[in-house]
Amino acid sequence: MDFSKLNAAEQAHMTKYIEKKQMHDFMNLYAGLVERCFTSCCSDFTSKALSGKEETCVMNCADKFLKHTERVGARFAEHNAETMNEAASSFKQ
Amino acid sequence: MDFSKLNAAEQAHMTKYIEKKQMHDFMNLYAGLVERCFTSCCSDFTSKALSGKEETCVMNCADKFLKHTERVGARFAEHNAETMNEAASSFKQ
Amino acid sequence: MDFSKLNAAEQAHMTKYIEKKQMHDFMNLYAGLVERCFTSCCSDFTSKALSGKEETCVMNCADKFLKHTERVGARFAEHNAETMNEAASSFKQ
Amino acid sequence: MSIFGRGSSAVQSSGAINPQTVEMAVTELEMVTDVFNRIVNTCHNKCISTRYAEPDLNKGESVCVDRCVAKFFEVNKKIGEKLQAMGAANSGGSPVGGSSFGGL
Amino acid sequence: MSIFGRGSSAVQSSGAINPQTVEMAVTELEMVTDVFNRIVNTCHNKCISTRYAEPDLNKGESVCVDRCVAKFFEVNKKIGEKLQAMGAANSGGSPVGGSSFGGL
Amino acid sequence: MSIFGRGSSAVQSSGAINPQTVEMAVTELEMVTDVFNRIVNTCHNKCISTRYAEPDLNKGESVCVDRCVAKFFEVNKKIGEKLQAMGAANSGGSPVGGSSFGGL
Repeated sequence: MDFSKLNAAEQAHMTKYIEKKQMHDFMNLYAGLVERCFTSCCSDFTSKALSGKEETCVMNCADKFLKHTERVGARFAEHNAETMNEAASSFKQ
Repeated sequence: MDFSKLNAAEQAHMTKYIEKKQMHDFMNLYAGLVERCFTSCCSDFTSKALSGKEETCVMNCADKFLKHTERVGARFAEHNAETMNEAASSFKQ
Repeated sequence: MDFSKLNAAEQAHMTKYIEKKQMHDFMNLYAGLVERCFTSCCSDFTSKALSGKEETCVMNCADKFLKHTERVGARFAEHNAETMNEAASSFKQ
Repeated sequence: MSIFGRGSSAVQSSGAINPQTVEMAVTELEMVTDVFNRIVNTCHNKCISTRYAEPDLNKGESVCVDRCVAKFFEVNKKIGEKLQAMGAANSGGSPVGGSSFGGL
Repeated sequence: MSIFGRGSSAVQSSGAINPQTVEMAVTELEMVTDVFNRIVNTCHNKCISTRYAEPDLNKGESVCVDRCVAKFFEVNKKIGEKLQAMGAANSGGSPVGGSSFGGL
Repeated sequence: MSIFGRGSSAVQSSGAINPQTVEMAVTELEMVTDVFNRIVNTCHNKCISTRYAEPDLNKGESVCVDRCVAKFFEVNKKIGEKLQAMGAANSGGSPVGGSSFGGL
Protein backbone atom coordinates (compact mmCIF):
# COMPACT_ATOMS: atom_id res chain seq x y z
CA MET A 1 0.00 0.00 0.00
CA ASP A 2 1.44 3.35 -1.03
CA PHE A 3 0.03 6.43 0.66
CA SER A 4 2.90 8.75 -0.37
CA LYS A 5 0.66 10.63 -2.82
CA LEU A 6 -1.57 11.80 0.04
CA ASN A 7 -0.96 15.21 1.60
CA ALA A 8 -0.15 15.66 5.28
CA ALA A 9 -3.77 16.16 6.37
CA GLU A 10 -4.89 13.12 4.40
CA GLN A 11 -2.09 11.00 5.82
CA ALA A 12 -3.03 12.06 9.35
CA HIS A 13 -6.62 11.08 8.63
CA MET A 14 -5.49 7.67 7.31
CA THR A 15 -3.27 7.10 10.35
CA LYS A 16 -6.26 7.66 12.63
CA TYR A 17 -8.40 5.39 10.45
CA ILE A 18 -5.73 2.67 10.50
CA GLU A 19 -5.50 2.81 14.30
CA LYS A 20 -9.24 2.18 14.57
CA LYS A 21 -9.01 -0.55 11.97
CA GLN A 22 -6.19 -2.32 13.84
CA MET A 23 -8.29 -2.39 17.01
CA HIS A 24 -11.20 -3.75 15.00
CA ASP A 25 -9.03 -6.32 13.16
CA PHE A 26 -7.59 -7.49 16.46
CA MET A 27 -11.04 -8.05 17.97
CA ASN A 28 -11.99 -9.96 14.82
CA LEU A 29 -8.87 -12.10 15.03
CA TYR A 30 -9.58 -12.84 18.68
CA ALA A 31 -13.23 -13.77 18.13
CA GLY A 32 -12.41 -15.76 14.98
CA LEU A 33 -9.68 -17.67 16.81
CA VAL A 34 -12.06 -18.62 19.62
CA GLU A 35 -14.74 -19.78 17.19
CA ARG A 36 -12.30 -21.72 15.01
CA CYS A 37 -10.47 -23.48 17.84
CA PHE A 38 -13.63 -24.21 19.79
CA THR A 39 -15.20 -25.74 16.67
CA SER A 40 -12.16 -27.92 15.95
CA CYS A 41 -11.34 -28.97 19.50
CA CYS A 42 -14.59 -29.21 21.49
CA SER A 43 -17.06 -31.91 20.58
CA ASP A 44 -17.81 -33.51 23.91
CA PHE A 45 -20.69 -31.86 25.75
CA THR A 46 -21.17 -34.42 28.51
CA SER A 47 -19.38 -31.87 30.70
CA LYS A 48 -19.22 -28.08 30.67
CA ALA A 49 -15.59 -28.01 31.83
CA LEU A 50 -12.78 -27.94 29.29
CA SER A 51 -10.86 -31.25 29.45
CA GLY A 52 -7.05 -31.31 29.48
CA LYS A 53 -7.05 -32.74 25.98
CA GLU A 54 -9.40 -30.05 24.70
CA GLU A 55 -7.33 -27.30 26.30
CA THR A 56 -4.11 -28.57 24.69
CA CYS A 57 -5.87 -28.72 21.35
CA VAL A 58 -7.19 -25.15 21.74
CA MET A 59 -3.77 -23.78 22.67
CA ASN A 60 -2.06 -25.58 19.77
CA CYS A 61 -4.81 -24.42 17.43
CA ALA A 62 -4.34 -20.77 18.45
CA ASP A 63 -0.53 -20.98 18.16
CA LYS A 64 -0.71 -22.69 14.82
CA PHE A 65 -3.26 -20.29 13.38
CA LEU A 66 -1.18 -17.27 14.39
CA LYS A 67 1.95 -18.80 12.84
CA HIS A 68 -0.03 -19.67 9.72
CA THR A 69 -1.32 -16.09 9.48
CA GLU A 70 2.22 -14.74 9.91
CA ARG A 71 3.50 -17.00 7.13
CA VAL A 72 0.69 -15.99 4.78
CA GLY A 73 1.47 -12.36 5.67
CA ALA A 74 5.13 -12.81 4.67
CA ARG A 75 4.22 -14.38 1.28
CA PHE A 76 1.56 -11.71 0.78
CA ALA A 77 4.04 -8.88 1.38
CA GLU A 78 6.56 -10.46 -1.02
CA HIS A 79 3.88 -10.74 -3.69
CA ASN A 80 2.79 -7.13 -3.24
CA ALA A 81 6.40 -5.92 -3.44
CA GLU A 82 6.90 -7.84 -6.70
CA THR A 83 3.67 -6.50 -8.17
CA MET A 84 4.69 -2.93 -7.28
CA ASN A 85 8.10 -3.42 -8.90
CA GLU A 86 6.51 -4.74 -12.07
CA ALA A 87 4.10 -1.81 -12.11
CA ALA A 88 6.99 0.61 -11.54
CA SER A 89 9.14 -0.84 -14.32
CA SER A 90 6.22 -0.90 -16.74
CA PHE A 91 5.79 2.83 -16.09
CA LYS A 92 9.44 3.47 -16.98
CA GLN A 93 9.17 1.88 -20.40
CA MET B 1 -23.33 -3.59 28.97
CA ASP B 2 -23.14 -0.57 31.26
CA PHE B 3 -23.85 2.85 29.76
CA SER B 4 -24.35 4.62 33.10
CA LYS B 5 -21.08 6.52 32.70
CA LEU B 6 -22.43 8.27 29.59
CA ASN B 7 -24.04 11.70 29.92
CA ALA B 8 -27.63 12.38 28.88
CA ALA B 9 -26.76 13.48 25.33
CA GLU B 10 -24.55 10.45 24.82
CA GLN B 11 -27.20 8.11 26.18
CA ALA B 12 -29.78 9.65 23.83
CA HIS B 13 -27.36 9.09 20.94
CA MET B 14 -26.84 5.44 21.97
CA THR B 15 -30.60 4.89 22.30
CA LYS B 16 -31.06 6.07 18.72
CA TYR B 17 -28.16 3.90 17.55
CA ILE B 18 -29.56 0.85 19.37
CA GLU B 19 -32.98 1.35 17.74
CA LYS B 20 -31.37 1.28 14.31
CA LYS B 21 -29.27 -1.70 15.30
CA GLN B 22 -32.32 -3.65 16.49
CA MET B 23 -34.03 -3.12 13.15
CA HIS B 24 -30.85 -4.26 11.41
CA ASP B 25 -30.38 -7.27 13.71
CA PHE B 26 -33.99 -8.30 13.13
CA MET B 27 -33.58 -8.19 9.35
CA ASN B 28 -30.41 -10.27 9.74
CA LEU B 29 -32.18 -12.80 11.94
CA TYR B 30 -35.01 -13.06 9.43
CA ALA B 31 -32.74 -13.51 6.40
CA GLY B 32 -30.46 -15.91 8.29
CA LEU B 33 -33.43 -17.99 9.42
CA VAL B 34 -34.69 -18.30 5.84
CA GLU B 35 -31.27 -19.31 4.54
CA ARG B 36 -30.63 -21.79 7.36
CA CYS B 37 -34.03 -23.49 7.24
CA PHE B 38 -34.15 -23.56 3.45
CA THR B 39 -30.70 -25.16 3.37
CA SER B 40 -31.61 -27.81 5.96
CA CYS B 41 -35.12 -28.61 4.73
CA CYS B 42 -35.23 -28.17 0.94
CA SER B 43 -33.28 -30.58 -1.19
CA ASP B 44 -35.82 -31.73 -3.74
CA PHE B 45 -35.95 -29.52 -6.82
CA THR B 46 -38.17 -31.69 -9.00
CA SER B 47 -40.91 -29.20 -8.11
CA LYS B 48 -40.89 -25.51 -7.31
CA ALA B 49 -43.68 -25.83 -4.74
CA LEU B 50 -42.87 -26.41 -1.08
CA SER B 51 -44.02 -29.92 -0.10
CA GLY B 52 -45.94 -30.52 3.13
CA LYS B 53 -42.94 -32.29 4.59
CA GLU B 54 -40.62 -29.43 3.67
CA GLU B 55 -42.99 -26.87 5.16
CA THR B 56 -43.22 -28.72 8.48
CA CYS B 57 -39.43 -28.96 8.56
CA VAL B 58 -39.06 -25.22 7.85
CA MET B 59 -41.55 -24.25 10.58
CA ASN B 60 -39.91 -26.56 13.14
CA CYS B 61 -36.50 -25.25 12.12
CA ALA B 62 -37.55 -21.63 12.66
CA ASP B 63 -39.19 -22.40 16.02
CA LYS B 64 -36.23 -24.40 17.21
CA PHE B 65 -33.69 -21.82 16.14
CA LEU B 66 -35.55 -19.05 17.96
CA LYS B 67 -35.78 -21.15 21.12
CA HIS B 68 -32.11 -22.03 20.81
CA THR B 69 -31.20 -18.33 20.43
CA GLU B 70 -33.29 -17.47 23.46
CA ARG B 71 -31.57 -20.15 25.55
CA VAL B 72 -28.12 -18.99 24.46
CA GLY B 73 -29.21 -15.44 25.32
CA ALA B 74 -30.17 -16.49 28.85
CA ARG B 75 -26.83 -18.25 29.45
CA PHE B 76 -25.00 -15.30 27.88
CA ALA B 77 -26.71 -12.80 30.20
CA GLU B 78 -25.92 -14.94 33.26
CA HIS B 79 -22.28 -15.11 32.24
CA ASN B 80 -22.06 -11.35 31.70
CA ALA B 81 -23.67 -10.68 35.08
CA GLU B 82 -21.13 -12.97 36.78
CA THR B 83 -18.23 -11.33 34.97
CA MET B 84 -19.46 -7.87 36.02
CA ASN B 85 -19.75 -8.98 39.65
CA GLU B 86 -16.22 -10.35 39.60
CA ALA B 87 -14.96 -7.13 38.05
CA ALA B 88 -16.86 -5.08 40.66
CA SER B 89 -15.52 -7.06 43.60
CA SER B 90 -11.96 -6.93 42.23
CA PHE B 91 -12.25 -3.12 42.15
CA LYS B 92 -13.24 -3.06 45.83
CA GLN B 93 -10.10 -4.83 47.00
CA MET C 1 -37.00 -0.98 -5.71
CA ASP C 2 -39.01 2.20 -6.15
CA PHE C 3 -37.29 5.50 -5.47
CA SER C 4 -39.91 7.65 -7.21
CA LYS C 5 -41.17 9.05 -3.89
CA LEU C 6 -37.74 10.63 -3.25
CA ASN C 7 -37.18 14.27 -4.21
CA ALA C 8 -34.48 15.35 -6.66
CA ALA C 9 -31.82 15.96 -4.01
CA GLU C 10 -32.53 12.62 -2.37
CA GLN C 11 -32.43 10.82 -5.71
CA ALA C 12 -29.08 12.45 -6.51
CA HIS C 13 -27.79 11.28 -3.12
CA MET C 14 -29.00 7.72 -3.81
CA THR C 15 -27.41 7.73 -7.27
CA LYS C 16 -24.05 8.59 -5.72
CA TYR C 17 -24.54 5.96 -3.03
CA ILE C 18 -25.45 3.34 -5.64
CA GLU C 19 -22.33 4.13 -7.67
CA LYS C 20 -20.15 3.50 -4.63
CA LYS C 21 -22.11 0.36 -3.83
CA GLN C 22 -21.66 -1.00 -7.36
CA MET C 23 -17.91 -0.58 -7.11
CA HIS C 24 -17.99 -2.32 -3.74
CA ASP C 25 -20.27 -5.12 -4.97
CA PHE C 26 -18.01 -5.68 -7.96
CA MET C 27 -14.92 -6.03 -5.75
CA ASN C 28 -16.87 -8.47 -3.57
CA LEU C 29 -17.94 -10.49 -6.61
CA TYR C 30 -14.36 -10.60 -7.84
CA ALA C 31 -12.87 -11.68 -4.50
CA GLY C 32 -15.69 -14.16 -3.89
CA LEU C 33 -15.23 -15.68 -7.34
CA VAL C 34 -11.51 -16.16 -6.73
CA GLU C 35 -12.09 -17.79 -3.34
CA ARG C 36 -14.88 -20.02 -4.60
CA CYS C 37 -13.14 -21.23 -7.75
CA PHE C 38 -9.78 -21.67 -6.01
CA THR C 39 -11.46 -23.75 -3.29
CA SER C 40 -13.30 -25.95 -5.79
CA CYS C 41 -10.50 -26.37 -8.35
CA CYS C 42 -7.15 -26.30 -6.53
CA SER C 43 -6.33 -29.17 -4.23
CA ASP C 44 -2.87 -30.20 -5.35
CA PHE C 45 -0.10 -28.32 -3.59
CA THR C 46 2.88 -30.37 -4.79
CA SER C 47 3.49 -27.44 -7.15
CA LYS C 48 2.84 -23.71 -6.89
CA ALA C 49 2.01 -23.38 -10.59
CA LEU C 50 -1.58 -23.69 -11.78
CA SER C 51 -1.93 -26.90 -13.84
CA GLY C 52 -3.79 -26.87 -17.16
CA LYS C 53 -6.57 -28.90 -15.61
CA GLU C 54 -6.88 -26.51 -12.68
CA GLU C 55 -6.94 -23.49 -14.98
CA THR C 56 -9.73 -24.95 -17.12
CA CYS C 57 -11.69 -25.72 -13.97
CA VAL C 58 -11.20 -22.16 -12.65
CA MET C 59 -12.30 -20.57 -15.95
CA ASN C 60 -15.38 -22.82 -16.18
CA CYS C 61 -16.17 -22.13 -12.54
CA ALA C 62 -16.05 -18.36 -13.08
CA ASP C 63 -18.16 -18.54 -16.26
CA LYS C 64 -20.70 -20.79 -14.65
CA PHE C 65 -21.00 -18.73 -11.50
CA LEU C 66 -21.60 -15.54 -13.49
CA LYS C 67 -24.26 -17.27 -15.61
CA HIS C 68 -25.82 -18.68 -12.46
CA THR C 69 -25.89 -15.23 -10.87
CA GLU C 70 -27.47 -13.77 -14.00
CA ARG C 71 -30.18 -16.45 -13.99
CA VAL C 72 -30.93 -15.91 -10.31
CA GLY C 73 -31.06 -12.17 -11.04
CA ALA C 74 -33.67 -12.71 -13.78
CA ARG C 75 -35.89 -14.85 -11.51
CA PHE C 76 -35.38 -12.37 -8.68
CA ALA C 77 -36.51 -9.44 -10.83
CA GLU C 78 -39.59 -11.35 -12.02
CA HIS C 79 -40.51 -12.14 -8.44
CA ASN C 80 -40.11 -8.52 -7.35
CA ALA C 81 -42.23 -7.30 -10.27
CA GLU C 82 -44.99 -9.76 -9.33
CA THR C 83 -44.84 -8.75 -5.68
CA MET C 84 -45.11 -5.06 -6.65
CA ASN C 85 -48.12 -5.78 -8.88
CA GLU C 86 -49.84 -7.64 -6.07
CA ALA C 87 -49.11 -4.78 -3.70
CA ALA C 88 -50.40 -2.26 -6.25
CA SER C 89 -53.62 -4.14 -6.92
CA SER C 90 -54.24 -4.64 -3.21
CA PHE C 91 -54.00 -0.84 -2.80
CA LYS C 92 -56.66 -0.31 -5.49
CA GLN C 93 -59.25 -2.42 -3.69
CA MET D 1 -45.43 36.43 2.58
CA SER D 2 -41.75 35.95 3.03
CA ILE D 3 -39.13 36.85 0.49
CA PHE D 4 -36.63 34.48 2.08
CA GLY D 5 -38.08 31.14 1.15
CA ARG D 6 -40.81 29.21 -0.52
CA GLY D 7 -42.03 27.57 2.70
CA SER D 8 -40.63 24.44 4.24
CA SER D 9 -42.83 21.89 2.51
CA ALA D 10 -41.94 23.16 -0.98
CA VAL D 11 -38.24 23.02 -0.07
CA GLN D 12 -38.77 19.53 1.32
CA SER D 13 -40.20 18.14 -1.90
CA SER D 14 -37.72 19.71 -4.30
CA GLY D 15 -34.55 20.65 -2.49
CA ALA D 16 -33.54 19.50 0.99
CA ILE D 17 -32.53 15.96 1.86
CA ASN D 18 -34.56 14.22 4.54
CA PRO D 19 -31.96 11.99 6.25
CA GLN D 20 -34.60 9.48 7.35
CA THR D 21 -35.97 9.03 3.84
CA VAL D 22 -32.49 8.44 2.44
CA GLU D 23 -31.58 6.12 5.30
CA MET D 24 -34.66 4.00 4.71
CA ALA D 25 -33.89 3.76 1.00
CA VAL D 26 -30.32 2.67 1.80
CA THR D 27 -31.53 0.09 4.33
CA GLU D 28 -34.02 -1.32 1.83
CA LEU D 29 -31.35 -1.55 -0.87
CA GLU D 30 -28.94 -3.33 1.46
CA MET D 31 -31.62 -5.75 2.59
CA VAL D 32 -32.55 -6.69 -0.96
CA THR D 33 -28.89 -7.10 -1.91
CA ASP D 34 -28.32 -9.31 1.13
CA VAL D 35 -31.25 -11.57 0.25
CA PHE D 36 -30.10 -11.74 -3.37
CA ASN D 37 -26.59 -12.78 -2.33
CA ARG D 38 -27.97 -15.42 0.02
CA ILE D 39 -30.09 -16.90 -2.80
CA VAL D 40 -27.14 -16.89 -5.22
CA ASN D 41 -25.03 -18.76 -2.68
CA THR D 42 -27.64 -21.19 -1.44
CA CYS D 43 -28.93 -22.14 -4.89
CA HIS D 44 -25.37 -22.51 -6.19
CA ASN D 45 -24.73 -25.02 -3.40
CA LYS D 46 -28.00 -26.83 -4.15
CA CYS D 47 -27.86 -26.93 -7.96
CA ILE D 48 -24.41 -26.45 -9.45
CA SER D 49 -21.98 -29.35 -9.69
CA THR D 50 -18.51 -28.30 -8.58
CA ARG D 51 -16.78 -30.50 -11.14
CA TYR D 52 -16.84 -27.57 -13.57
CA ALA D 53 -16.52 -29.70 -16.70
CA GLU D 54 -18.13 -27.00 -18.88
CA PRO D 55 -18.63 -23.22 -18.70
CA ASP D 56 -22.42 -23.24 -19.18
CA LEU D 57 -25.31 -24.14 -16.95
CA ASN D 58 -26.66 -27.42 -18.29
CA LYS D 59 -30.39 -28.08 -18.67
CA GLY D 60 -30.73 -29.79 -15.28
CA GLU D 61 -28.85 -27.06 -13.47
CA SER D 62 -30.92 -24.30 -15.11
CA VAL D 63 -34.23 -25.89 -14.14
CA CYS D 64 -32.94 -26.54 -10.64
CA VAL D 65 -31.92 -22.88 -10.23
CA ASP D 66 -35.38 -21.64 -11.29
CA ARG D 67 -37.14 -23.92 -8.83
CA CYS D 68 -34.61 -23.19 -6.10
CA VAL D 69 -35.25 -19.43 -6.35
CA ALA D 70 -39.03 -19.95 -6.33
CA LYS D 71 -38.83 -22.24 -3.32
CA PHE D 72 -36.52 -19.85 -1.49
CA PHE D 73 -39.10 -17.09 -1.88
CA GLU D 74 -41.81 -19.43 -0.59
CA VAL D 75 -39.74 -20.18 2.51
CA ASN D 76 -39.05 -16.45 2.86
CA LYS D 77 -42.79 -15.77 2.85
CA LYS D 78 -43.66 -18.57 5.31
CA ILE D 79 -41.03 -17.44 7.79
CA GLY D 80 -42.01 -13.78 7.34
CA GLU D 81 -45.62 -14.67 8.17
CA LYS D 82 -44.48 -16.66 11.17
CA LEU D 83 -42.35 -13.82 12.55
CA GLN D 84 -45.16 -11.38 11.94
CA ALA D 85 -47.63 -13.60 13.80
CA MET D 86 -45.18 -13.94 16.69
CA GLY D 87 -44.61 -10.18 16.75
CA ALA D 88 -48.38 -9.60 16.74
CA ALA D 89 -48.82 -12.11 19.58
CA ASN D 90 -46.06 -10.51 21.65
CA SER D 91 -46.69 -6.83 21.16
CA GLY D 92 -50.12 -6.39 19.66
CA GLY D 93 -48.52 -5.28 16.41
CA SER D 94 -46.07 -6.42 13.80
CA PRO D 95 -42.37 -6.12 14.73
CA VAL D 96 -41.29 -3.93 11.82
CA GLY D 97 -43.68 -2.04 9.61
CA GLY D 98 -46.06 -4.86 8.95
CA SER D 99 -47.85 -5.23 5.67
CA SER D 100 -44.74 -5.47 3.49
CA PHE D 101 -43.51 -8.54 5.36
CA GLY D 102 -42.53 -11.62 3.47
CA GLY D 103 -43.24 -9.75 0.28
CA LEU D 104 -39.57 -8.76 0.12
CA MET E 1 -17.53 33.90 36.55
CA SER E 2 -18.63 33.79 32.98
CA ILE E 3 -22.12 34.46 31.79
CA PHE E 4 -21.48 32.55 28.56
CA GLY E 5 -21.23 29.03 29.87
CA ARG E 6 -21.08 26.74 32.81
CA GLY E 7 -17.46 25.71 32.10
CA SER E 8 -16.40 22.94 29.80
CA SER E 9 -16.46 20.06 32.31
CA ALA E 10 -20.03 20.80 33.39
CA VAL E 11 -21.10 20.95 29.74
CA GLN E 12 -19.21 17.73 29.11
CA SER E 13 -21.05 15.80 31.78
CA SER E 14 -24.55 17.00 31.01
CA GLY E 15 -24.75 18.31 27.46
CA ALA E 16 -22.13 17.79 24.75
CA ILE E 17 -21.39 14.48 23.10
CA ASN E 18 -17.84 13.19 23.36
CA PRO E 19 -17.36 11.33 20.04
CA GLN E 20 -14.75 9.02 21.55
CA THR E 21 -17.02 7.93 24.41
CA VAL E 22 -19.85 7.18 22.00
CA GLU E 23 -17.54 5.40 19.60
CA MET E 24 -16.21 3.15 22.35
CA ALA E 25 -19.73 2.29 23.48
CA VAL E 26 -20.68 1.42 19.88
CA THR E 27 -17.54 -0.71 19.44
CA GLU E 28 -18.25 -2.58 22.68
CA LEU E 29 -21.85 -3.22 21.66
CA GLU E 30 -20.80 -4.53 18.25
CA MET E 31 -18.17 -6.77 19.79
CA VAL E 32 -20.60 -8.32 22.23
CA THR E 33 -23.19 -8.83 19.47
CA ASP E 34 -20.55 -10.48 17.28
CA VAL E 35 -19.52 -12.91 20.04
CA PHE E 36 -23.17 -13.68 20.78
CA ASN E 37 -23.88 -14.46 17.13
CA ARG E 38 -20.82 -16.68 16.91
CA ILE E 39 -21.97 -18.65 19.98
CA VAL E 40 -25.50 -19.02 18.60
CA ASN E 41 -24.12 -20.38 15.35
CA THR E 42 -21.41 -22.60 16.76
CA CYS E 43 -23.58 -24.17 19.47
CA HIS E 44 -26.41 -24.69 16.98
CA ASN E 45 -23.99 -26.66 14.81
CA LYS E 46 -22.75 -28.65 17.82
CA CYS E 47 -26.06 -29.40 19.54
CA ILE E 48 -29.13 -29.12 17.32
CA SER E 49 -30.13 -31.97 15.04
CA THR E 50 -31.05 -30.69 11.59
CA ARG E 51 -33.80 -33.25 11.11
CA TYR E 52 -36.27 -30.81 12.67
CA ALA E 53 -38.81 -33.44 13.67
CA GLU E 54 -40.26 -31.20 16.42
CA PRO E 55 -40.39 -27.44 17.13
CA ASP E 56 -38.91 -27.61 20.65
CA LEU E 57 -35.43 -28.17 21.99
CA ASN E 58 -35.44 -31.65 23.49
CA LYS E 59 -33.79 -32.43 26.84
CA GLY E 60 -30.49 -33.54 25.33
CA GLU E 61 -30.26 -30.47 23.08
CA SER E 62 -31.04 -28.09 25.96
CA VAL E 63 -28.33 -29.55 28.20
CA CYS E 64 -25.89 -29.56 25.30
CA VAL E 65 -26.55 -25.86 24.59
CA ASP E 66 -25.92 -24.88 28.23
CA ARG E 67 -22.62 -26.75 28.32
CA CYS E 68 -21.64 -25.50 24.89
CA VAL E 69 -22.07 -21.85 25.93
CA ALA E 70 -20.10 -22.42 29.15
CA LYS E 71 -17.28 -24.15 27.28
CA PHE E 72 -17.21 -21.44 24.61
CA PHE E 73 -16.65 -18.83 27.33
CA GLU E 74 -13.87 -20.96 28.82
CA VAL E 75 -12.14 -21.13 25.43
CA ASN E 76 -12.70 -17.37 25.04
CA LYS E 77 -10.95 -16.80 28.36
CA LYS E 78 -8.01 -19.13 27.65
CA ILE E 79 -7.36 -17.54 24.26
CA GLY E 80 -7.79 -14.04 25.70
CA GLU E 81 -5.15 -14.82 28.33
CA LYS E 82 -2.85 -16.25 25.69
CA LEU E 83 -3.15 -13.17 23.44
CA GLN E 84 -2.62 -10.91 26.45
CA ALA E 85 0.51 -12.84 27.45
CA MET E 86 1.80 -12.64 23.87
CA GLY E 87 1.05 -8.91 23.74
CA ALA E 88 2.86 -8.39 27.06
CA ALA E 89 5.86 -10.38 25.82
CA ASN E 90 6.01 -8.41 22.55
CA SER E 91 5.40 -4.86 23.69
CA GLY E 92 5.75 -4.71 27.46
CA GLY E 93 2.01 -4.18 27.71
CA SER E 94 -1.26 -5.71 26.71
CA PRO E 95 -2.33 -5.18 23.08
CA VAL E 96 -5.67 -3.51 23.80
CA GLY E 97 -6.63 -2.08 27.14
CA GLY E 98 -5.64 -5.00 29.28
CA SER E 99 -7.54 -5.97 32.36
CA SER E 100 -10.90 -6.50 30.69
CA PHE E 101 -9.47 -9.19 28.44
CA GLY E 102 -11.11 -12.56 28.22
CA GLY E 103 -13.80 -11.28 30.52
CA LEU E 104 -15.79 -10.32 27.43
CA MET F 1 -1.84 38.20 -6.11
CA SER F 2 -4.33 37.50 -3.37
CA ILE F 3 -3.72 38.05 0.28
CA PHE F 4 -6.46 35.62 1.20
CA GLY F 5 -4.88 32.35 0.19
CA ARG F 6 -2.08 30.57 -1.51
CA GLY F 7 -4.28 29.33 -4.36
CA SER F 8 -6.39 26.22 -4.27
CA SER F 9 -3.75 23.78 -5.56
CA ALA F 10 -1.23 24.74 -2.86
CA VAL F 11 -3.89 24.33 -0.18
CA GLN F 12 -4.86 21.02 -1.76
CA SER F 13 -1.37 19.58 -1.51
CA SER F 14 -0.54 20.65 2.03
CA GLY F 15 -3.66 21.34 3.99
CA ALA F 16 -7.20 20.40 3.01
CA ILE F 17 -8.51 16.86 2.89
CA ASN F 18 -9.88 15.69 -0.43
CA PRO F 19 -12.67 13.30 0.62
CA GLN F 20 -12.38 11.32 -2.61
CA THR F 21 -8.66 10.70 -2.15
CA VAL F 22 -9.17 9.50 1.40
CA GLU F 23 -12.15 7.37 0.41
CA MET F 24 -10.15 5.65 -2.31
CA ALA F 25 -7.31 4.93 0.10
CA VAL F 26 -9.78 3.45 2.59
CA THR F 27 -11.43 1.33 -0.12
CA GLU F 28 -8.05 0.04 -1.27
CA LEU F 29 -7.04 -0.83 2.29
CA GLU F 30 -10.29 -2.69 2.92
CA MET F 31 -9.99 -4.58 -0.35
CA VAL F 32 -6.46 -5.73 0.41
CA THR F 33 -7.45 -6.76 3.95
CA ASP F 34 -10.42 -8.70 2.58
CA VAL F 35 -8.24 -10.61 0.10
CA PHE F 36 -5.67 -11.30 2.83
CA ASN F 37 -8.34 -12.70 5.15
CA ARG F 38 -9.73 -14.88 2.36
CA ILE F 39 -6.25 -16.32 1.66
CA VAL F 40 -5.61 -16.97 5.36
CA ASN F 41 -8.89 -18.85 5.62
CA THR F 42 -8.72 -20.74 2.35
CA CYS F 43 -5.11 -21.85 2.77
CA HIS F 44 -5.76 -22.85 6.38
CA ASN F 45 -8.54 -25.12 5.15
CA LYS F 46 -6.31 -26.53 2.41
CA CYS F 47 -3.07 -27.04 4.36
CA ILE F 48 -3.48 -27.20 8.12
CA SER F 49 -4.53 -30.42 9.82
CA THR F 50 -7.21 -29.77 12.44
CA ARG F 51 -5.89 -32.42 14.79
CA TYR F 52 -3.67 -29.77 16.41
CA ALA F 53 -1.18 -32.24 17.87
CA GLU F 54 1.58 -29.59 18.00
CA PRO F 55 1.73 -25.77 18.14
CA ASP F 56 4.04 -25.30 15.13
CA LEU F 57 3.51 -25.56 11.41
CA ASN F 58 5.29 -28.74 10.32
CA LYS F 59 7.44 -28.90 7.19
CA GLY F 60 4.66 -30.19 4.96
CA GLU F 61 2.20 -27.58 6.16
CA SER F 62 4.71 -24.73 5.66
CA VAL F 63 5.48 -25.74 2.08
CA CYS F 64 1.79 -26.21 1.37
CA VAL F 65 0.99 -22.70 2.67
CA ASP F 66 3.64 -21.10 0.45
CA ARG F 67 2.35 -22.85 -2.66
CA CYS F 68 -1.26 -22.21 -1.70
CA VAL F 69 -0.67 -18.45 -1.46
CA ALA F 70 1.19 -18.42 -4.81
CA LYS F 71 -1.57 -20.39 -6.51
CA PHE F 72 -4.27 -18.18 -5.00
CA PHE F 73 -2.59 -15.13 -6.54
CA GLU F 74 -2.42 -16.92 -9.90
CA VAL F 75 -6.14 -17.65 -9.76
CA ASN F 76 -6.72 -14.03 -8.69
CA LYS F 77 -4.83 -12.84 -11.78
CA LYS F 78 -6.60 -15.22 -14.20
CA ILE F 79 -10.03 -14.24 -12.96
CA GLY F 80 -9.08 -10.54 -12.94
CA GLU F 81 -8.02 -10.81 -16.59
CA LYS F 82 -11.23 -12.63 -17.43
CA LEU F 83 -13.45 -10.00 -15.77
CA GLN F 84 -11.45 -7.26 -17.48
CA ALA F 85 -11.90 -8.92 -20.88
CA MET F 86 -15.63 -9.31 -20.25
CA GLY F 87 -15.91 -5.67 -19.15
CA ALA F 88 -14.04 -4.57 -22.29
CA ALA F 89 -16.31 -6.71 -24.48
CA ASN F 90 -19.45 -5.34 -22.83
CA SER F 91 -18.68 -1.64 -22.53
CA GLY F 92 -15.62 -0.92 -24.63
CA GLY F 93 -13.60 -0.40 -21.46
CA SER F 94 -12.59 -2.17 -18.29
CA PRO F 95 -15.22 -2.26 -15.54
CA VAL F 96 -13.19 -0.53 -12.85
CA GLY F 97 -10.03 1.43 -13.54
CA GLY F 98 -8.38 -1.13 -15.74
CA SER F 99 -4.64 -1.57 -15.71
CA SER F 100 -4.30 -2.41 -12.02
CA PHE F 101 -6.60 -5.39 -12.37
CA GLY F 102 -5.50 -8.76 -11.13
CA GLY F 103 -2.36 -7.15 -9.83
CA LEU F 104 -4.07 -6.73 -6.46
